[in-house]
Amino acid sequence: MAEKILLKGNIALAKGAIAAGCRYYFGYPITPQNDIPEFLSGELPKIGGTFIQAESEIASINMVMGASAAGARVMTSSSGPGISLMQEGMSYMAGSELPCLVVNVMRVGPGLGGIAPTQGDYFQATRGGGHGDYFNIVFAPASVQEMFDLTVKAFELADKYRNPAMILCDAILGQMKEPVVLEEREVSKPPAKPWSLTGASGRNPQFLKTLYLSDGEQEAHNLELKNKYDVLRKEEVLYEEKGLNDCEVVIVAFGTVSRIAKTAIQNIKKEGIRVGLIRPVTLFPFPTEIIRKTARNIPRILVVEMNTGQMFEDVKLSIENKIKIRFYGRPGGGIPTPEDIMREIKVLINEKSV
Amino acid sequence: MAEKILLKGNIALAKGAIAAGCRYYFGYPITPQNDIPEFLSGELPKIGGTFIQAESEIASINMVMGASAAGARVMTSSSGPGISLMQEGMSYMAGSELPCLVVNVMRVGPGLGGIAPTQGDYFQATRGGGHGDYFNIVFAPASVQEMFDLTVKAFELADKYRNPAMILCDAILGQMKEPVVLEEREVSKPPAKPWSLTGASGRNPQFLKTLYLSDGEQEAHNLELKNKYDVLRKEEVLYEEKGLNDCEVVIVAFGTVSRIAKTAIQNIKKEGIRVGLIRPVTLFPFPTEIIRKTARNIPRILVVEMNTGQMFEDVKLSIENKIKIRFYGRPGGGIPTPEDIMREIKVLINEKSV
Amino acid sequence: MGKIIIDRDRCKGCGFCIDACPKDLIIITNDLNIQGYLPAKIEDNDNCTGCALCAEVCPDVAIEVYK
Amino acid sequence: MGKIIIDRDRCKGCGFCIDACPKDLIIITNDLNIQGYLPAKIEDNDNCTGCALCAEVCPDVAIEVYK
Amino acid sequence: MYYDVIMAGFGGQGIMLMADMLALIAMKEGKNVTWMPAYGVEMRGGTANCTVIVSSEEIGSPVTGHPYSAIVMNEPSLMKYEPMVRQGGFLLINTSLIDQKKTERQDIEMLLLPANDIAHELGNTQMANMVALGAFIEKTKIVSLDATIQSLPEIFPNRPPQFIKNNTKAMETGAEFAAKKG
Amino acid sequence: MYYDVIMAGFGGQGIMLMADMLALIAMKEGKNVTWMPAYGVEMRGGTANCTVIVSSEEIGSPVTGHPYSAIVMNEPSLMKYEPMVRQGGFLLINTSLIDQKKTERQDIEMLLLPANDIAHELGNTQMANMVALGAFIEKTKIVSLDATIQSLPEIFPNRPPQFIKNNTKAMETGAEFAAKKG
Amino acid sequence: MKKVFERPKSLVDRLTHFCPGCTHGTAHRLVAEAIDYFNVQEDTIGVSGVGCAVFMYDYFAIDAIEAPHGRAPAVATGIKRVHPDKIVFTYQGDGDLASIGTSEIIHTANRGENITVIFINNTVYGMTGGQMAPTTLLGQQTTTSPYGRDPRNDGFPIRMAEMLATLEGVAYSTRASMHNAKEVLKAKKAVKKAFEMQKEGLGFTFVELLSACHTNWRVKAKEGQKRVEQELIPYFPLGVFREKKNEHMMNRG
Amino acid sequence: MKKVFERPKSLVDRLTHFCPGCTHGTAHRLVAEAIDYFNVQEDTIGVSGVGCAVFMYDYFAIDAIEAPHGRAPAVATGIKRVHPDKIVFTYQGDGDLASIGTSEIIHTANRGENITVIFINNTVYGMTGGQMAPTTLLGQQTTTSPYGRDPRNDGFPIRMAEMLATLEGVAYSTRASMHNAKEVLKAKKAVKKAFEMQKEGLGFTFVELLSACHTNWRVKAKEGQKRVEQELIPYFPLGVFREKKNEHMMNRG
Ligand SMILES: Cc1ncc(C[n+]2csc(CCOP(=O)(O)OP(=O)(O)O)c2C)c(N)n1
Ligand SMILES: Cc1ncc(C[n+]2csc(CCOP(=O)(O)OP(=O)(O)O)c2C)c(N)n1
Ligand code: SF4
Ligand code: SF4
Ligand code: SF4
Ligand code: SF4
Ligand code: SF4
Ligand code: SF4
Ligand SMILES: [Mg+2]
Ligand SMILES: [Mg+2]
Repeated sequence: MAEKILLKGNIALAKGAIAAGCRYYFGYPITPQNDIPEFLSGELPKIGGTFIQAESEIASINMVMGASAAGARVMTSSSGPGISLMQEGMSYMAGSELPCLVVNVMRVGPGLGGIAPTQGDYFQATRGGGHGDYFNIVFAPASVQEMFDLTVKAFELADKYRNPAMILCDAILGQMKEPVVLEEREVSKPPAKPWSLTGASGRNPQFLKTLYLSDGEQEAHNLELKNKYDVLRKEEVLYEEKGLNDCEVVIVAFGTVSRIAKTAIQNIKKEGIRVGLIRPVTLFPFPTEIIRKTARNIPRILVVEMNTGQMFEDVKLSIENKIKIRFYGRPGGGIPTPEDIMREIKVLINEKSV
Repeated sequence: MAEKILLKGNIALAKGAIAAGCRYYFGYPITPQNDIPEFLSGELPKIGGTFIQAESEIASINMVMGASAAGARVMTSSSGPGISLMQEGMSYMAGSELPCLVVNVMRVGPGLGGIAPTQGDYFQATRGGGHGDYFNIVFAPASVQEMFDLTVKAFELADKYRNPAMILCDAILGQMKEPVVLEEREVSKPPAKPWSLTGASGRNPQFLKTLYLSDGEQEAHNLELKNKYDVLRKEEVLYEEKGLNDCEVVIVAFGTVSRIAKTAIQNIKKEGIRVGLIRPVTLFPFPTEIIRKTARNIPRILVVEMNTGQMFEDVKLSIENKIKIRFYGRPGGGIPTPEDIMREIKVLINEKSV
Repeated sequence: MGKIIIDRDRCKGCGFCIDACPKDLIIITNDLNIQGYLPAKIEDNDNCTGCALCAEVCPDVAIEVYK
Repeated sequence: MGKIIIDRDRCKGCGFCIDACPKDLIIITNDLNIQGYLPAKIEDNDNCTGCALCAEVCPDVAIEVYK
Repeated sequence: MYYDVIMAGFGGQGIMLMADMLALIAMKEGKNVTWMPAYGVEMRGGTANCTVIVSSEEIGSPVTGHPYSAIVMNEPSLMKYEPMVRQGGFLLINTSLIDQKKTERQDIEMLLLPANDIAHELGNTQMANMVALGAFIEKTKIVSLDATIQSLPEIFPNRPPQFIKNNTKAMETGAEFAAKKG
Repeated sequence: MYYDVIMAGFGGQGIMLMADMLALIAMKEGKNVTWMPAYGVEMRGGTANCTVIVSSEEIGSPVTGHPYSAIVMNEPSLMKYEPMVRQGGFLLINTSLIDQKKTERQDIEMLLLPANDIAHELGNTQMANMVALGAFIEKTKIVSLDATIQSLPEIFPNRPPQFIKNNTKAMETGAEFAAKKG
Repeated sequence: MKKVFERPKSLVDRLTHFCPGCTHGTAHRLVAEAIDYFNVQEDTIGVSGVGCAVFMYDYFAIDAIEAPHGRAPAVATGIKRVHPDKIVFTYQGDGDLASIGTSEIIHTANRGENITVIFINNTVYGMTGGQMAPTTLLGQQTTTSPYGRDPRNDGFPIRMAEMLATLEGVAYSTRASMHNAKEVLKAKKAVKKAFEMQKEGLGFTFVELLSACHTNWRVKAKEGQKRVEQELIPYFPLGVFREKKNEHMMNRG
Repeated sequence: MKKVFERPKSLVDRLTHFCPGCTHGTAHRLVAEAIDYFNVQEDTIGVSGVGCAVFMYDYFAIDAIEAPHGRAPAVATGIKRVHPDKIVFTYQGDGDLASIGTSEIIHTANRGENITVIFINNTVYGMTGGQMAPTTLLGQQTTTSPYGRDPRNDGFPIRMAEMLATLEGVAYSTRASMHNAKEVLKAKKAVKKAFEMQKEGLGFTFVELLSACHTNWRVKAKEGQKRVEQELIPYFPLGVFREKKNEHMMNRG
């Protein structure tokens, strides 16, 4: 196993992109993710790649669209407002089934907002903030190591399913340093992309579009997309679970919050209260199954987020039986402390059962 | 009561805006809603209003932001791709609590898509397609009359709650003609807007922003917004119900689909099957209460949409007890026929009970 | 010495070729083609010089020219 | 005959005023102000002409000029 | 009472106007109506069609897969809509532009109307749509023919009396033709 | 084993570097570590702070409301972080820039270290951070002081030997001071 | 006799959806002829804007992609950076390029992206029903300027070829017309020139083609051609506004 | 003696967050002086772009709004159309105005919106940490052009004042600097001129102010001022590029 190095989350993510064979970056600066373009602007030229600081996020996502159509592994990164501006482009890419990686190191919203840690863009990421029936593949790292690993994974799944992938994380994960192992493994070269635009030499011309006019054509296309999303739901769910088989409460949390929850779980154990954890690693597809199963055995679920209750809906949609479920959230850059979470656990336990 | 006239949905909506005292329109052309700007470009100048064809949807929503900040009732209208481009601006307006009306006459998505009737933008409209924790007030008309009435209502609620409002409808409602009564009632003049920017004469200067930096300020702001949304959920839910107290199945559908459902309900009655209907008129706030209550008494709910299942989630989130719930949807411009719906009703009835 | 062939079913009857022809050799016919337009036709090919000006202005690339 | 007053706590010590003064009347002091900067001060006001060039270049509007 | 009709033809044939008039009169007669055109890209290629529904009840779906009736003014429209008309329904065919041999249905009533020829005799093929509308109303009685004719002046406010006269004549002639055919 | 510390001071005082070194050495010694700076706008106004957590277990929260210890290099930092240190915790105060009368807690251990003055005597106030780090490590033993000093060359690859020497001296002097104070 | 004029082979042999007399058809042919001339049919990638020419991919026998409205230059940039050896061009209307796509066209030109942009200026939004465009002439009535374009409310018609000519990254910027045979022949030369310069890697090349949208101008096809000559050209003069071997841009990485 | 120079009253009496020697502070003062000069403090509405000057509303004693990054001209358009009698201005940086906001600034100028735009050109993205801007000089190193701006990849520095001067709707377009007292006084005149023309309803007025961001240039404050003089001005010449009573634009609606 390769040796550990101490890296900032944003840099680990950028190194993950390079490890995944991504050689094209198009983006527009925005805090708190500027380490990514700044690092890549120095690295990509060295390895024959291309770094362009686009004139806007809209140009960025459309350059990404072009490079993806041309068959390349390509990425952009931004934060809240910039991601909102990319929604038209992301909808087009989903519609023409073009793979790419879009990174959202969240800032506080709505509006300009500050850069304190937050998770307010969950809906936008998982419900397709753009128009139409589509989904992004969304990953939620919770450590600097995962900033690297999941970036590689995101490129692989994006290509496998010809679908935009997204890394959704809060500013803490982008800014903090942790030991990381940059896996040596021979990263899967991008697969062949017979659909890509390379000039129609030795084959028939082909095109990429999202406008279908003949009867039923568009509906058929949408149903194909839906099938793809259903396969993703079956095949690609990732999550971490902890202490589920012996606890009275289960916490569901993602990203940085899941780590704060772990501290809370450790501390409250000393008081004799056993709490389990489910951490969604993919937000779409969402780990519905494990939550459904767990809810059958454990009578209480506490959902904690740095927003006013977004993933909370997916958790509720996952649960079929009647149990006690509670939400605790802090929006606008407020960070739940382990003490906050311990308090909420107790409140939940003391609720008279339903 | 004033006499009926035969009007196109888009025109009725535009007349509704004028009736509501809206004198400012900023927008960018896109089918299938061009009747709106085309009509207003002729009418507004006549009544001292301003019509500007903006250079883009982004410019449109930001001009709307300016006019709203200046205290005016103001609107824009567009469709799928254009609405996606407005997401940053809409997030800013929600964040700085600026009222406005945004009309989305949907087209097929993801991507450019055709202009066949569809409801694929439900998530975007109700989950705040932009970044951050916020919601739009969303109305779903189902007749040309409602294209007029709900437009007036939308302006009133937008001002009352200092929040962006949206009309979400499919192309059929925009293109069809029906008899309409243009209510004579004295439309509520826009309320006083002491917060608006008029030049700081005779008062302290004031500003509108979304960036809060001092400790806890932003979190407090977000919690205030949440309170506002909770009030909306309590006070402003609108829906239509039909035959709920005597039926074996209830259909939940909005917009044009709700009308097709009515035809299906009429036809299937002849076969002795009694079916009720709940039609959400506000999509946010969503009529959770009536659906929850109904589910306690009626064992089966069928949700029909022109998408792959978006409002379906809100219906499921509304229901607390275990009943049979089924979804039927046609995305990509496919229109469910009354026959389709009758078939689905029967399938649902014949499902062995849970 | 030249000649042209107008594809009557591709022609949309805009008449640009008529104005373009320095020798006024082209006219509009009056039976609809499959597209529902009244197509152009060459009246006498004998005087055609094959200058191809008609073809250059045809938006529908309905004219072939020989020389 | 003029004079200037430099608000030492608003001053950020950029030194622009020093270069701007045609009479070289301004210098940087060396005890930190509340902002943590080393502020400028006028050395002798007697030779100040009140030309206000120092004030014109002050990014922090820390200088008042009298004449 | 519930009745739906799809009217279809070339762009220039005044289909929307026919539909508009029918819907307008029905509304004036206190009925509920919907008028639903094919719009947008479908219009490219120059065919136009419009669905009109007239009902004494609230109207549900404004679109219809199996109308009681259809008016087809050109051949492409015949191809598309003849199969849709429901059993026992009614199909008005503009035989001036449609080869009646092309029709197939036995289970519906058909009116073979040489609308353009009649209009031509009346001095202007442009009025073929009025001829057809007259015949259609006579046949179906969804609205009153007289009422329709009465309202011509208000439908065409700034047109000369002669124009109104001609169109009146066109509708009447169409109606007579339909009446004769019984 | 779990230990967390918040280091804070002015922009120019090399706070991030101290934190970086501590985290790096702890990592080399096989510990889990997190290094979490205050970033972005908070940095405007010229104060810097960084939280370092060292643990033999997986580290949960990288942020901490009640650290075991804090190093405050200037007065604003004292104001902000003294109250946070948990009971029985440890606070290292740079008395060169902080008036010790301003301290309030009785329930924590304090080390009053004139870091800048010591560094000044050693010839360069810039090294105050190294003096403080040396003292902090000596006091807390989270990592080995020797190991830290050993790794100076690799932490400052392209700096002259003299520089390494000076910094070594600075850390050692800081450590000695802390040791004396017991 | 031998054929002296025939359909270029990179232009698909099918009917178009364009209105009778729409010079979008002519422009398509000119581009196809250039592709054939340089024999790059198998090395060319087209990017269509959204407008009446959105269906470009149905008419050209080359690889192509439909870009979001106005973003074709950004999409083309992405493609060209991945395939610097391919010929990449965009085909955009005035709404697409001069309105919603302003930012993309200006910065793509300024970066000197080595692509060719074919710009069809017909002074209206054709596809969506003839709304006002940035290029609409003063006083011109459209569906969104029913009283005629008024500079006090709507601003002035923008001359894109001239504006882009002020940018360093631009190798070639020209305006031609297609309203008669003589001008079509000049337009053909301009398009070829642009493709040739792209092949040489000289940077951004831009060809504005004046075109009639008689359908939305509400005139007969021939009327439209006259209007181009009598009303458009006086405001949008024909000619080359920039042609420059930009040393900076040559032999890139 | 009487006061001959003091803080303008429409400039709030508080410390700014700007770095020492940042001429954003100077620019703020010049705008405030113009507001005081025309005595329109109670009739002025400011629109801040997003950049180091986003906190404008904290420093000016006037009504103000924070626009999304790059959209200030559109927001200002909305305000001005509702309050044609108020003075409306935007204050934007080069990333805000010349990059993401390109489309808005060009079309607002072209519409001849009767507003004033104050444009701070410091050749970098100051607020976000010194990334490359459209105005960054060739060869200039920034955090996203670590090897220096290379025209073959990054394009060329854009001269906004010149580009906007080509648009009919523009009444006034000028470039000034703030690197010494002499230039500050000229800049002051330019800002006043712009506000004056807006008051007269002449249309769009634009003042570009060269400014140092020595923090991100990584030099001392005084160094920064020298750089402006020695490196910026040669590429961004000072002067008036357009000043025109545009009859078209007078006495509107
Ligand atoms: C984001 C977005 N906004 C608006 C539209 C609607 N739209 C399609 S084409 C078009 C303009 C077409 O005009 P032009 O670019 O001049 O092309 P033309 O049809 O005139 O050749 C518009 C506004 C869209 N498809 N996407
Ligand atoms: C949509 C969006 N993209 C990016 C950003 C991040 N951002 C904030 S300010 C800025 C640029 C600031 O540079 P400039 O406009 O030149 O102002 P300066 O700080 O240099 O005065 C950027 C990219 C944002 N806030 N919103
Ligand atoms: S080739 Fe020349 S001469 Fe012959 S028909 Fe065409 S234009 Fe006329
Ligand atoms: S130019 Fe072409 S399309 Fe037009 S009439 Fe002649 S042949 Fe027909
Ligand atoms: S007013 Fe003039 S003379 Fe006096 S200090 Fe300032 S610059 Fe010097
Ligand atoms: S110019 Fe102003 S801020 Fe700078 S040193 Fe002089 S007084 Fe201080
Ligand atoms: S609408 Fe105009 S641009 Fe479009 S095809 Fe017809 S004539 Fe050409
Ligand atoms: S970063 Fe640059 S622009 Fe921003 S305040 Fe500092 S010097 Fe001024
Ligand atoms: Mg056009
Ligand atoms: Mg800048």
